[in-house]
Amino acid sequence: MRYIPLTQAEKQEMLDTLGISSVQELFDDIPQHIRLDTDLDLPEALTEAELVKHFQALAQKNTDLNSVVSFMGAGAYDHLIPSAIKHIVGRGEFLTAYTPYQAEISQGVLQSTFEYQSLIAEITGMEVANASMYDGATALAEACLMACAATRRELVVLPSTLHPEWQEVVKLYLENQDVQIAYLPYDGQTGLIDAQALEGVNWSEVACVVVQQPNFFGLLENAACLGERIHEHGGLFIMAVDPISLSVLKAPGELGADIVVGDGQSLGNAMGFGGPSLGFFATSGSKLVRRMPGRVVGETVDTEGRRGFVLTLQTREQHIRREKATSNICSNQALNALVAAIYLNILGKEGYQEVGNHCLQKAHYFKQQILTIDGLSSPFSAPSFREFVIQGDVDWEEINLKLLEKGFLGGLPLDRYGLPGHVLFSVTEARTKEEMDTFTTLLRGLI
Amino acid sequence: MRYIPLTQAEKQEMLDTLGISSVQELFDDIPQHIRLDTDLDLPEALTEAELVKHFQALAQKNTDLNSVVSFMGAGAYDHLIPSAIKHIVGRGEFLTAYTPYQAEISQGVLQSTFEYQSLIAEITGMEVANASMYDGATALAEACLMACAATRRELVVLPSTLHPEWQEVVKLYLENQDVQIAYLPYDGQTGLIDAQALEGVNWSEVACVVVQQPNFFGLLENAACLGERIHEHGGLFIMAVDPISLSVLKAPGELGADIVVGDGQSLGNAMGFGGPSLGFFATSGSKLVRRMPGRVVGETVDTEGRRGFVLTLQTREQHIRREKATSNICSNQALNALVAAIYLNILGKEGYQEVGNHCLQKAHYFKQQILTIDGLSSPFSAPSFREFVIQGDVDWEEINLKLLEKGFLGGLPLDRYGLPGHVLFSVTEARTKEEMDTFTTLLRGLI
Amino acid sequence: MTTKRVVPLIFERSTPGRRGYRLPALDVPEVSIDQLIPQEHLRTQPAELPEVSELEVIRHYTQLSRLNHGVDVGFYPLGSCTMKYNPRVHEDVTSLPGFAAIHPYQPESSVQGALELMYNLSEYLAIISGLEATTLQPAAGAHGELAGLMVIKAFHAHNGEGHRNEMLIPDSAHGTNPASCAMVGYKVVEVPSDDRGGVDVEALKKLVGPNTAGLMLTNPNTLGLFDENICTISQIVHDVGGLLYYDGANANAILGIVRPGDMGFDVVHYNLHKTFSTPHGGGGPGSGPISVSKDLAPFLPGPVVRKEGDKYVFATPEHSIGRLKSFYGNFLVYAKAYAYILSHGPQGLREVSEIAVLHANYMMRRLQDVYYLPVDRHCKHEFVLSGMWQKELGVRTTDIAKRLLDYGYHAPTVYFPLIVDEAIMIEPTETEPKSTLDEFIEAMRAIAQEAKDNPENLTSAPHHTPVTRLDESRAARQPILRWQKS
Amino acid sequence: MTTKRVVPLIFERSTPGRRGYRLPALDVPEVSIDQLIPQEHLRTQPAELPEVSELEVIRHYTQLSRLNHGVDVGFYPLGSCTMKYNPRVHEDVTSLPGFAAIHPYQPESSVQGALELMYNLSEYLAIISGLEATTLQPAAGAHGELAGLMVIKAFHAHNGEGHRNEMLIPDSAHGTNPASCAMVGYKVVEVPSDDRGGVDVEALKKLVGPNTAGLMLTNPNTLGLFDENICTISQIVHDVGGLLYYDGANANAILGIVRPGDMGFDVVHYNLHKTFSTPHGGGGPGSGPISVSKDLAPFLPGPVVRKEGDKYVFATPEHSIGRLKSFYGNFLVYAKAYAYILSHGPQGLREVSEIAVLHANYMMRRLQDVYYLPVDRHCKHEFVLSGMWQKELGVRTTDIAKRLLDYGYHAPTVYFPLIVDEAIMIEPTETEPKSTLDEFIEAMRAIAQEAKDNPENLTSAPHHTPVTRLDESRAARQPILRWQKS
Ligand SMILES: Cc1ncc(COP(=O)(O)O)c(C=O)c1O
Ligand SMILES: Cc1ncc(COP(=O)(O)O)c(C=O)c1O
Repeated sequence: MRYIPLTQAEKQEMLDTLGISSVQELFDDIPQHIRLDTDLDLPEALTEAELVKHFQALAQKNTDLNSVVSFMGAGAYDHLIPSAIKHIVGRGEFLTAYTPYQAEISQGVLQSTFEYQSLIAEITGMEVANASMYDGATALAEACLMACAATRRELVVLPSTLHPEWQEVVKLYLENQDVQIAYLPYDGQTGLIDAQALEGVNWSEVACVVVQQPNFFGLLENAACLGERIHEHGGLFIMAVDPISLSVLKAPGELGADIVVGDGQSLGNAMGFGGPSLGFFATSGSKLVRRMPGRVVGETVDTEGRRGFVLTLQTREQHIRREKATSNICSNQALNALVAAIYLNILGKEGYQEVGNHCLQKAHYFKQQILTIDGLSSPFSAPSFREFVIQGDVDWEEINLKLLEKGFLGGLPLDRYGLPGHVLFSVTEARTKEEMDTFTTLLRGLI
Repeated sequence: MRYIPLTQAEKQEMLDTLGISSVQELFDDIPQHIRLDTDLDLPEALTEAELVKHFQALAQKNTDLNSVVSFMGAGAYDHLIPSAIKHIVGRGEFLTAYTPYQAEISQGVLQSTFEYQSLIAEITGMEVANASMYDGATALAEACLMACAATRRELVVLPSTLHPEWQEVVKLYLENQDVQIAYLPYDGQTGLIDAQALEGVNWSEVACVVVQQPNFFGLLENAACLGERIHEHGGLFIMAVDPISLSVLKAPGELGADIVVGDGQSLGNAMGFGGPSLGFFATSGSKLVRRMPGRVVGETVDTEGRRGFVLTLQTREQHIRREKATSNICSNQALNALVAAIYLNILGKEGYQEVGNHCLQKAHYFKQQILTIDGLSSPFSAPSFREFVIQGDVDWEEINLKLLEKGFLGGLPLDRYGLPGHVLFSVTEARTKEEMDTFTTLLRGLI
Repeated sequence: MTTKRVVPLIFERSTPGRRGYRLPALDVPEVSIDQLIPQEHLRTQPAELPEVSELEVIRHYTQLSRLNHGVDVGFYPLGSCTMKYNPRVHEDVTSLPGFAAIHPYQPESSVQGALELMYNLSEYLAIISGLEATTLQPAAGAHGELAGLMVIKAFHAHNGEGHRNEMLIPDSAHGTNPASCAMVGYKVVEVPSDDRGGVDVEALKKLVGPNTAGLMLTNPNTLGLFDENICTISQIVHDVGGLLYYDGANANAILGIVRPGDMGFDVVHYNLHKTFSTPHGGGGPGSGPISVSKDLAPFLPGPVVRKEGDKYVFATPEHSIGRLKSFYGNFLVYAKAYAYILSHGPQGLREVSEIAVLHANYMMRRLQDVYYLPVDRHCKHEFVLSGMWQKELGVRTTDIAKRLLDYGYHAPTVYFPLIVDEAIMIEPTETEPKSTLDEFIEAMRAIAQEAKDNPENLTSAPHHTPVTRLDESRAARQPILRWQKS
Repeated sequence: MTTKRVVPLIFERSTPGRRGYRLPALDVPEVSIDQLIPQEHLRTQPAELPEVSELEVIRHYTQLSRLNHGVDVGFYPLGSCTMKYNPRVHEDVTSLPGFAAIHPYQPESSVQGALELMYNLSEYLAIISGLEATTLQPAAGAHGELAGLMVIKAFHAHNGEGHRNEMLIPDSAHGTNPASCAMVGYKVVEVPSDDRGGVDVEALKKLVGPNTAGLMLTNPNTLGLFDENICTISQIVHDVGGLLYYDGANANAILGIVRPGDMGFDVVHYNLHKTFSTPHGGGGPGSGPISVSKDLAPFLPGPVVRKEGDKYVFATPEHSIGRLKSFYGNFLVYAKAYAYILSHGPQGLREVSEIAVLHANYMMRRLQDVYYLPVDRHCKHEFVLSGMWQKELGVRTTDIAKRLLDYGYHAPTVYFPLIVDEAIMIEPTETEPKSTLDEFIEAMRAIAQEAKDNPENLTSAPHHTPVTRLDESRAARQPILRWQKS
C-alpha cells in the first residue's frame, strides 16, 4: 500500500514543467557508481489488509497483559488507563502536528504543553518543568550533566539503589563527558542507601547527589538528609521520582530538591514493551531554569492582547546555540506528555490521591499474603510504596514460566542484578483482591 | 461511573437560587402514590475498569470473525473495511452532533451528507438520494408505501426471491396500511422469478413491483422486463439492490427503476450482529422526490454568496406535516451513511470496481471448488454475483457447528426458509484462495 | 482571503487515476467478467466515484469536521434531544471484535455473549419502565412508536376490536406521533392543552369513545412539564378500552423516580440515543426499544431473547406482529445504552434525572425575567421559553438562535412545541458543569439586551460561524440535492 | 465577541470536589496510611490538580485541538521535517494489545512477536542503509546522533586513538549535530560550503588531521542538495582515519536510490518520525535508530535482538558502549516504521524518494522567479529559497511565513539553514496531491505580489488564525512557564 497520490498524467506534467524526460535525471548528481541498480532486498509491499494480518500474527506471538494478570513493575507499570485519553490523542491535530514552531496555528499543542508543565511542577512541588525528555533515565542523565555545568564540578554521586538500567544510562552519558561517578552502597538490612557511606564522600567536589524515591526495591529513602548534606557543600540535590507515588509522598520541592526527574509512563501511557514513555524534568530558580535542557512553553499575548503560548527560552537550545546548547535534545515525547497531562486532569485532585492510596494498600495487602507462604521472606525493612522485594530459595525465572501458563506474569527476578532468589513485585490499583489471592495460592503451590 | 459533574456545593447554590431545600420538591407535581420509593432493581454501578471487564467477558462468549473465516452473507457481509473510516467517524464533531438543525455550525455533517447523497445517486444511476433510512428492509417498505401514495393504488407485487426478513418487514408495514401484497413465485430451476407468473397479475391495479438484485439466492433477476411490464401499466418499478454489486451490475437507473433501495452495511460498516446499518433510498423525477421519505440535504448560499448546505424539502417531513408527512422517520442512520460515503470515496472509481470484481471472481472460484465435492450440487442455473446456493443431502446446521470448531463460519442453512439441504454461501474480496481451499477440504471431509 | 473557508466537495478533489485503497492481489484465476455474467446485466458506465488518496480523504473529513459543532465541542442545549455527554469507554467496549464483528446468523451457541447482553438490556428497560417485556428491534424513536402502535393495533384486533382507529394526541406532541399514527392507518384526534401545560382533562373526556385505540403522551410533555393528572388521564383512556402509549423521548426526567407503567402506560419507547447517551452521530443511528405490559407482550415483534437454563435463545412471541427491521435492531447502539445503565446503576440513574431537572429549573429561573415563560411551574429536564417579548422588538427566535452560535453554543430547539409562540426549548442535561450553565445564561441575557440595543446584530447573525446565515428557502425552491459532473 | 476564542486553562475550569474518573472500590482491608508510611515521607499538601469531569476534559482538548494545525488538517511543507501522511492503519496495528500491553521484562518466550519485529526492522534498516547492524534504542534523531557519536568515540578509543576529538561539521548542518558533539566532548570543526552548496573540498582537506574523529554530514544537505563530491569527501576523511556519520534526517530523498553505506558512511541515524512516517505527535515521540558498519557493530548499545534457530533473543554486542535509554527504545513508534516499510516494499520506497524529489523540483522551478534561489541545481526532496528580494521591500521571511498561515498552510521552515539569508526551506513530500502543490505555489506567488502591493498586510499577518502574532520576546523576557494558583 503506497501513499503516493501522483498519477501518471500529473507526473508527465511535472516532468514537462521541468523540461526533463524522466525522474532519474533529477538524481544525475549522484555518482553513477554508487547508485543502486537493483531493488532493496526487502519484502514486497503489503496491502492494508495484508499488513493487518501480519501484525495480528506477530501480536499473537506475544502474551499481552489483557490476557494475563501482571505483578511486574520495575519501571513499567500496569495502571488503569482512562479511556478518554486515547480518544483525545488520536485526534489528527495532536497526532500529526510537528513541534509548534508556528505558534499562531499551534495553540492546541502549546497550551496543552503549558498545562503539562504546570501539572508536573505541581506534583513535584517545583517551580518549572520542561516540555519532556525521552524517558526517566535520560532525564536523570541530563540532570546530572546540568548539575555539573551549574556547579562546574565533575563528580556525581549515584545511589546503588537506583534502577540498574538508569545507572547504565547515566554512566554512559557521564563518562562521555568525563564526569566521575561515586556510588553509594546500600544497607543490606534496610534496602536503603547506607548512611555510613555518606561519610566517605568528598562532598565539596560533588556536583550533585541523586536519590531515587521510591528506590529500585520500592523502598522509601531518607531523601531529606541527603539533600541537606549536598546543600551544605554547594552541590545540587536531584530526585528521581515515581509520579504516581507523589500523590502520597512528600513533594521533592518540599525536600529541597533542585532538579526532579522521573518517568511518566505510569501516567496513562501504554506500557508498549517499554516505550515510548516520557521523562519529566522540573527545577526551580531562574538560574537553573536557564540551564535546563529541552523545550519549554511560555505564556505571552498576541497583538490584540489575548493570552497565547509560545516556545520560549530557546537560546538554551541546540538550534540556536549549537554546541553551546544545554543539551542536544530536539524532538521530545510531546504526545506522551499530552497523555500524562490528560491523565492527571481526568484523575484530578482526588482521583490522583486515590490511585496512590490504592496502590499502597493493595501492595501492602499483597505483601502480607505472599509472606504467608512458607520459605518466602521480606529481605528489606524499610517502608515501601507499590513495589517490594521478596526472597526465597527458588528459581524465579522458572516459576514465572509456570505462572505465565496459569495466566499470571510474576515479579521481576533480581538474579540478573546480583540478587539470586530475590524477586521484585509491583501492585497497582488495577489489581483486585481476587487476583492477588489466586496468585498467592498458585505461588504457594509452586514453592 | 457517573457522568454528573455537579458538586454538593454547587447543588446547594442551585437549590438556594430556586428557594427550595431539596431536589425532591421539583418532583412534587408527580402524584405521590406512583413515585418510586425504592431503587430500581438494577445492578450496582460499575466503574470504567469494571465495565471494560464485563464487556470483555461478554465478548469472549462470542466467536468473532477475526478468529474465524466466514462464508456467511445473506444480508450482512464481511468486506474489508479501510482503517481510515473509523478514525474519521470517531471524531467528536461527527459522533456527538445531532441532526444538523443549525446549518451554520453543521456544515461538516451537511456537506458530507450531500456528498453521500451524490454518491448513492451515482452508483444507483438515479437523480436523487435521501440522507438514509434505518436499513434496507425498512427502506423497501417505505418505498412500497411511497409507490402506493404516488399511484393511489393499493397492491404491491413482491418476488418470493426477496430476502425473507425483508419480506416480513414489508408485509408488516403494508398490512398496517391495508395494502395488499401479491407474491411472484420463483422458478425452481433458474432460481429466478417465474416469468410465467407475471401473466397472473392484474398489473393495472399494481402500485409497484419489487425486484431484488441479486436476489436472496445471489442470482441475477431479469429486472429489465419486470420494469417494462409495470411501466406499461402505470405502476412504479422498485429495485432493492446490493451496493457492492452495483460496481459490476447495470445501474438501476439504466433499467428504468423509479425507486432504488438497499442496505449499506457492506459499504464499510461493521457487521455488528446485524446493526446499525443504513438503508439507502434513491429516486428520480421531481414529483417522486417530493414524496420521498426521510431527510435530504440541499445546496444553497449564505448571505455572502458562499456555497453552503441545509436540510431541505422539509415540508415532506413529520415535524412540519405531522400526520400528512411522507413518513414518520426522524432520526436516521447518519453516521452509517457517513461511513458508506467515506468507504466509496476511499475505494474510489477503480477500487470500487475492483471490489466487485474480486467478489465475483472469488465467489465463482469457490463455487467451482465446492462443486468438486461429491454429493453437492448447484440447484439453480441463473448467474450469480457473490452468493450462491448449494444443495446436498446433509444437515448444514450440524456441519456448521463442526466447521466453527475448525475456525470457519459456513454458509447460511436454508432449512428455515423451507429449503432443507440447501445452504447459501457468500464470498467477499476478504477471502483468500487459501481459506477457500482449506474450507473445501474440510467440508469434503464432513460430507 | 477570509476565515470562512469553504471546503471543496470531495468530487472536486478528484483526479483521474488516483487511488485511496488497494486490495490484495486477486489470488484466484481471473475469468473474463462476461463469461460469468451475461452482458445484459453488466454495468455500462463505471460510477463516477471520486478518485482521491487516503490523505485527501482524511484531510477532507478532518476539515469538514472542524466546521461542525458537537457535544464534544461545546454546549448543546437542544430541547427534546438530551444532548448529554457520550462516555468514551462505551465506544471502546462496543467496538470489541466480539461485538462489532459477529454475524447475525451465526449459530446461537457462538453468540451467547451478544444474546446475554440483549436479554439483560431488555430486562433492565422493562424494570426502568415498570412494564413486562421489551423488544430491541426499533432503530429510533419514531420506529419505536411504529412498533408500539402496531402492537396496540394487533392487540385490539386480536380482541375483536379492530374498529378502534382513533389515536388521541395532545397538541403539544412531537411530529413523529401523528406521523406514526398515519403509518398504521390511525386517525389522529388532537387533544388541547390546559393552561397548566397539561392535557385538558375535560376536553379529553369528550374526545374518547368506542373508537379510541389509545392516547400517545410525552410525560413530562414537550413543555418539560409533568402532567399532574396523569392518573386521571390514564383512567379515562383505559375506561373506554384504550391503551396508553408513552413517548419516552423525555425519560431523562423520570429515571428511578416514576415508572411509566406505574403512571398507567401500556407501551413505552425509549430514545436510547437521548436518555441513555448513545451518541447521535449527526442524526443517527439511534435505537428505540419498546417495553410493554404483560397483556401486550405476546404481540411484540420477534425475535426476542429468552433464557433457557443457562443458555440464551431467540424466540418469537406468541402473537408477534412480525418483524420491523432486519436482524435484531441497532445492536451496537443499544449495547452502548446497556453500558450506560451499568455505568450508572440504580442510584446513578436516579441522580441523572434529579440533576437534569435541577439544572433545567435553575436555568429557567435565571432566564424568566428576560424571556417570557409561558407556564410558571417547576419544569422537569427541560423548559420552554417564548421569544415573544423580543418579537416585539423585531427580533425573531431564529435570530436569537443564530446569535447563540456566535457564542460557541448550539442553539436550543426553536419553534417547537408548536403551541408556544416563538418557542425556545432548552434542555441542559445533567452532564454539563454549572459553569457552562452560568455562561450560557449570561449569553442569553446579553442577547436579550442586544435585542433592545442593537437588534440588527441579531437579525444578521451569525457572524462568527464558518458560513453566515444560509438561504433555506432558495434550497427548497431550486433543490440541488447532489453533485453533478459538469 | 470575536471568532478568536481563547480556551481557558484546564486549571481555570476546575471546581472543588469534581471528579473525572473513579476507581473500583478498594477491595482489600484499608490500613491507615501512616501505619504504612512514616509521617516524614508523607505529602503534606495534596497537589492542586484540576477538578474536572470527563466531559470537561474531552471538551477542553477537543477545543484545543481545533486551534491546531496538523498534516491531517492541511499542507505542512516544513523543510527538514518530512511532514508526510501518517497512514491510519499503522496506528491500528501498533495499538493491538499484543504490542501496546506487553511488559519489557516479560520472559523472552512470551514476547517472540515483539522481538521478531525488532529483528526484522533492524535488518531492514541495515539493508536500506547498506550497512551491517542496527540499534533501535535512540528515541529521536538527536539521540541517534548521540548514540552514533558515542560508538565512534568508543571505536577510536578501542583502537588506541582516544585522542581523536575533532568532529567536522559543515556550516549548513542542523543544530543537533554540533550539540551532540558537545555531549560526547568532541570539538566541533566547522567546514565551509562551496558555491554549489556542498562541502568545500579544498577547505575540508585542510581541516582534517590526526585529531579528526570524523565528519557529520546530511546528504542531501540542509539545502536539499546532494553533495556530488561525496566519494571524495569520504575518501579524505577515511584517509586520515576518521569516520563518516550520516544524519539521515534527509533520507526521504535516497530510499532505494543510493545507500549511505555506499557513499562511504560508517554510521547513519534515521528519523523514523520523518522518512518512515511515524506521526510527530506535536514534537514527539520520535525514533532514531542507527545502522553502522561491520567495524562499528560490536560497539552498539545493547540489547539488540539476535536470531538463534527459530527463536529471537536479546543480546549485548561485544564491546557495547552500554545503554542509552531504558528498555528497548520507542518500540511502539518504530513498530509503525516497520509497518511503513512493509506497506511500501522495495519499489514503493524508491517511488517515495523519486516522487518526493520530483515534487520539490517542480515547486522550486515554479517559484524561483518570485523568490531568490541561492543555488540553481536540481534539488532533492526539499529546497531552500531566500526572502532577500522581499526583505528589500520591508518584508521579512517571518512575515511571509505568518501570512501563509492565513491561507490554511503551515509555513515552511524559516531561517534555516543558517548559511542562507532569510531562508525559506520547503519540503512538499511525496504524499501530497499535485493540486495542493499548485495551490500552495499560487499562495506563495500571491504573497510575493502582496509584498510589493501591500507589505503591511504581511508584516501584520497572520489575520485569520485563532490568535494573531504572538509576542515571543515578551515570553522570553518575563517567562511565565506555568499556571499559578492565584
Ligand atoms: C418527543 C419526541 N418523540 C419522538 C422523537 C423521535 O425520535 P427519533 O428521532 O429517534 O425517531 C423525538 C426526537 O426528536 C422526540 O423529541
Ligand atoms: C537535519 C536534522 N538532523 C537532526 C534532527 C534531529 O532530529 P530529532 O528532532 O528527532 O532529534 C533534525 C530534526 O529536526 C534534522 O532536521
